[in-house]
Amino acid sequence: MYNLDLQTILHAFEHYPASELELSCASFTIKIKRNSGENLPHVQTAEITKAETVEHRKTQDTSIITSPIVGTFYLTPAPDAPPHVQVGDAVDSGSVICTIEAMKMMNQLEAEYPCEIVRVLAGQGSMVEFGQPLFEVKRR
Amino acid sequence: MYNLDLQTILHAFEHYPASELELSCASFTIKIKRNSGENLPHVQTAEITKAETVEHRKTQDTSIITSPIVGTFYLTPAPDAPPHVQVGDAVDSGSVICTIEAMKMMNQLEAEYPCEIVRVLAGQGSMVEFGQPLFEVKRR
Amino acid sequence: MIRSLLIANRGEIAVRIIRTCRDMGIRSVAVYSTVDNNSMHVQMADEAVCIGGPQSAESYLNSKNIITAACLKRCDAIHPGVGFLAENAHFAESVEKAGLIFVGPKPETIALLGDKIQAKRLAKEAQIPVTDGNEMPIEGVQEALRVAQAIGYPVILKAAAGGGGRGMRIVEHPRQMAELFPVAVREATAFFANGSILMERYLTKAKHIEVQLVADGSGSVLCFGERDCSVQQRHQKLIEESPAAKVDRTLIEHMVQCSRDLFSRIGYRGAGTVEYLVSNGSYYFMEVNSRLQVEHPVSEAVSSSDLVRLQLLVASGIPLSTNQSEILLTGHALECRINAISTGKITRFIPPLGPYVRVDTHLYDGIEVGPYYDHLLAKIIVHAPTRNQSIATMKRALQELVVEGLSTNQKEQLAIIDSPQFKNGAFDTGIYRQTIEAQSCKNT
Amino acid sequence: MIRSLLIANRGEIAVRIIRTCRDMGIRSVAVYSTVDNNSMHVQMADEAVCIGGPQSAESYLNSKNIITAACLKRCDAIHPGVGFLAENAHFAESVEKAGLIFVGPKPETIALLGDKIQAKRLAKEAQIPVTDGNEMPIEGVQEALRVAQAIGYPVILKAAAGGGGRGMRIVEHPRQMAELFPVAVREATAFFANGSILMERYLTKAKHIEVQLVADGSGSVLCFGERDCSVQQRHQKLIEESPAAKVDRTLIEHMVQCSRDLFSRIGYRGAGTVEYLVSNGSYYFMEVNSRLQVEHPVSEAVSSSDLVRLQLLVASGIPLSTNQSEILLTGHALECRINAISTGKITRFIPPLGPYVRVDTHLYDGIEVGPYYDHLLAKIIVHAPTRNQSIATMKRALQELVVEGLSTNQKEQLAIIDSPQFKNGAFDTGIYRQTIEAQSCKNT
Repeated sequence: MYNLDLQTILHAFEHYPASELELSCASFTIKIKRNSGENLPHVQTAEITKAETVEHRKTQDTSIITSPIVGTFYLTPAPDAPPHVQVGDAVDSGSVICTIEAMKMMNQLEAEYPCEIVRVLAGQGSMVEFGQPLFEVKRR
Repeated sequence: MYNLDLQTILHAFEHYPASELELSCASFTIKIKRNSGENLPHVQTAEITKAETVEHRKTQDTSIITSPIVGTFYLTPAPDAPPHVQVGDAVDSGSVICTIEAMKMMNQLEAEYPCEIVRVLAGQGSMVEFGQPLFEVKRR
Repeated sequence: MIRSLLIANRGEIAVRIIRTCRDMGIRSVAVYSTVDNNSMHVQMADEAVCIGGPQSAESYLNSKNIITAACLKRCDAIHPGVGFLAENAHFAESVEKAGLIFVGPKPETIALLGDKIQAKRLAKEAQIPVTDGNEMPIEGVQEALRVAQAIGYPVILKAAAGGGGRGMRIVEHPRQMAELFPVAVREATAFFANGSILMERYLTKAKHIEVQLVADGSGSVLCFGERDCSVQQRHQKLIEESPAAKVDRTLIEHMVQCSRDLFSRIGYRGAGTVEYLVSNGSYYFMEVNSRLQVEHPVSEAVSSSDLVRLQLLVASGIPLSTNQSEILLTGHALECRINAISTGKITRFIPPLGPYVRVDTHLYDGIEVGPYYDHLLAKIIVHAPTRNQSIATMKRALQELVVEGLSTNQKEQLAIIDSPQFKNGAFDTGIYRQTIEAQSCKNT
Repeated sequence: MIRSLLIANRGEIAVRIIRTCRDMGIRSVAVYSTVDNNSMHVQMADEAVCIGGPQSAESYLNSKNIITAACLKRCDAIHPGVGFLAENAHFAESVEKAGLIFVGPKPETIALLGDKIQAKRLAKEAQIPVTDGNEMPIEGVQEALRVAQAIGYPVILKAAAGGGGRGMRIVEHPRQMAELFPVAVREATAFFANGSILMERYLTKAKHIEVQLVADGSGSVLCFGERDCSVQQRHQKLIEESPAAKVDRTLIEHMVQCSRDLFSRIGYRGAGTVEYLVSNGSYYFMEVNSRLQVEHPVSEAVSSSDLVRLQLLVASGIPLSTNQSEILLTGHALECRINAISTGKITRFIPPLGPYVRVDTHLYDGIEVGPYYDHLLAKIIVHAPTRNQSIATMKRALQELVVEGLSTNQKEQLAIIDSPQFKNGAFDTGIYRQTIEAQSCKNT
């Protein structure tokens, strides 16, 4: 949870189909509900997590997006759903790029800056630890 | 006891007023007696020891004579006697330069080569250990 | 039986737990923060998971990442070590909810004993002498003054939810109350998110004596002797010993009996310690530490046992197979904590070795000791036939120890061990002030 | 009481003796050869004296320089350690003649027990079972054949004046005698300046069991348990344990009683060991080691005592104040000897630490291990409640140990400790061959 402000969170929530959002970090806790009946399957609660960018394993002009938590890495939001992103995709700041499951909670990881996915570094369904490289990206 | 041969020992014994000599080392034991009634006071048995020369603490063109045994260092052969050598003395190879007492035995140390005494490095009556510098000398 | 254990801690205690895992053939999984990636516990464990950044809140207190790591690494249990989450009932509960074994007491036991006012009430019910004090949280300075008047000065203010010397204030005179009471409330709120304050009579000439127990939660409560932990600097223990010196053995036996009764009464499970103050031939209940303690090797030495092993057996649901009569306490043991008093990179570390000496540490040449965590570098434990021999051996060990690259309290520890006050044995919790601080004053 | 002690040895045993000196407040004086000037024992002792060149004969066997150093350094006693001059009656006598205390048995005791034929005769007189063999030195091959015929093959030839496996030859068939007997005589002459040869029946399936004693020479003989030293490579001990596994306790009690009787009978003073072979439910006297042994920490561990301390007390003329009934033997102890199998400079040394582990060593980063002396680098001793736990802890310790810069037998030790034969406990002196040599054959 790095440098998240209220506007960023509300903005993200607005652009994402979740009906409720609860977010806790060392300095604050926030709960947001949408006034509509829509619900996401397979997700009990959603946490929006901004990826920390570590200059790690980077080649030439690419950057590495690492995991901010310990969990199971999924490229897809749900078993049968299409992947959040694919190699070659251009993603905007705030776009969800993967899901990391931890303690039965699905945590959606957002891109912190506009970028293009160059490589996926973690395997679908594999365990990832804190700081583990997930994506190699090229800043746009 | 370094590189002692019988001739060296007999030669040394001849030039020294001891009446008996008993010498033991790893490779041999030798006992010599002189057929005369003369006796040295304060010396029960005498051992002739050839000094090992270690290039140690030497300044410019001087050499160091070190102690080949553990014992008490004496410049004099007996309490009231004049010293074996003094600074400035020129000594010949085989000349006795000091006495080292060990287990009530007086061991006379001989110069291994002709030299001049530059400095005495051990104190009268002080303990010396194996390899301890005793004299700084200048080879002649 | 536990087959795979996640150790939710770092430093010497993580290393120490991994050693017992190896002895028992249990797979060990370490967790670490990004600054600990070269730590000894990471190197020694069978596997290791990075759980967050340097700040404890991000890593060693990050229960979610820890529990997720345990689940994903297919562990069946989590050992919290000492400190961090070891006495956190909420964490223990989360661990159990995730289907894992928490190596420690039941969450409700931790919660119960974590509240000092409740714990004291419990002790009173079990007929254990307690110091005079309030039974309900004190509301404001006026009530504090009234209670203190009834108890008699000096009094000590403690965070009801706290421990480890934080939030404690000694009030010697009513005129200090208006200033110190709000400070205690503020500190208690800041550290423990709970401003409840407990007030007790402050015993000035007291020894800190604690009783080491292990219970299986199904009837068996074993005692591994007592420890005297009176050598403290600002309520932080520095030296511990067993058996206690210059304390009446009958008194100790009573304390042991009280402690065992208390644990039986609450169905305690796991390793735990009951802490007392001993003053003027009487003892007073202080608190229960519902976890392993830093100084546990002292009791391991005198009882020739491995308390972590027992923790793991009990946590696996295996009842204690030993009888109290089989626990032979022999000789005398001492522990000195070697603390860092600066940060730095260890350039040379040589532990003391040889007869009677045990060392628990995570140090090695080249490791960086940073500012983020506990300053404990090593524990030196000696066990010899008599107290005098223990002291002599500890002195030898402290003289042998080499820690270069940062400053430690090694010399201070040597000064205490070698002081007439310590050797005499009749010291109280003022000994640090009497030996070290008095010395520093003289030197300046 | 001894106040200043010269230690006439080097390596781990010198370090170990210095540690006890420190514990007892005794000033220690080390001696060293020119290649040992950076040795740990030199650094740890209060003072140190260089006594000669690298060859043992010039330094550690140079009794004159050693005794002179002791006199000039105002020592009142000399501890010979193990090896070098430890079992040299002539040295002990010279020490006493110089007015110093020799920390060991009386010179005449050492001389008596140093002659294996005499020692065996003594054992027989004390009703201790001995293996069949000659009672007089054997003169030539013909007599050897005749004696062997009477005893029955296989037989073992030993130097009557020797020890440490040197000069030993096993003769399995008469046709080997003509070749092996002269070899034994030659080796005995070379090593011990005494060509007398002792012949005994060679027990093929035997355990090497020894009894550790300390006597004060004035009536008190204490036993510190037995040790099983059957894990040997070419008659050199590698692993020792106490108590012995899979040996009838009644048999052990008999051996202990015999040993104590023997020591009483000869008025033994100091620490000493009676060695036996145990085969087929019977025990046979082998020899007495009239000195401290390398493996003494095993007995220290199970008896929670310091045998060097007792040596120094007894040598000071202080009668043993302990009764046999006060020596409680607890748990199980193991020792592994870590030997160098090449020379080199130690680039990295990390001793195993933690619960149940003791390490005796003279290693440190940067020290040179040369070709001149004994190849013993470190002894790892563990003491745990049960044999299984000891084995597990030893395995852990061997895995933790790091010695870089030269080759050691660490992996070999681990292989033995971890072998089914060792774990089972019912092994004999053939175990090294069965585990290691068999393994090497398989691998090639």
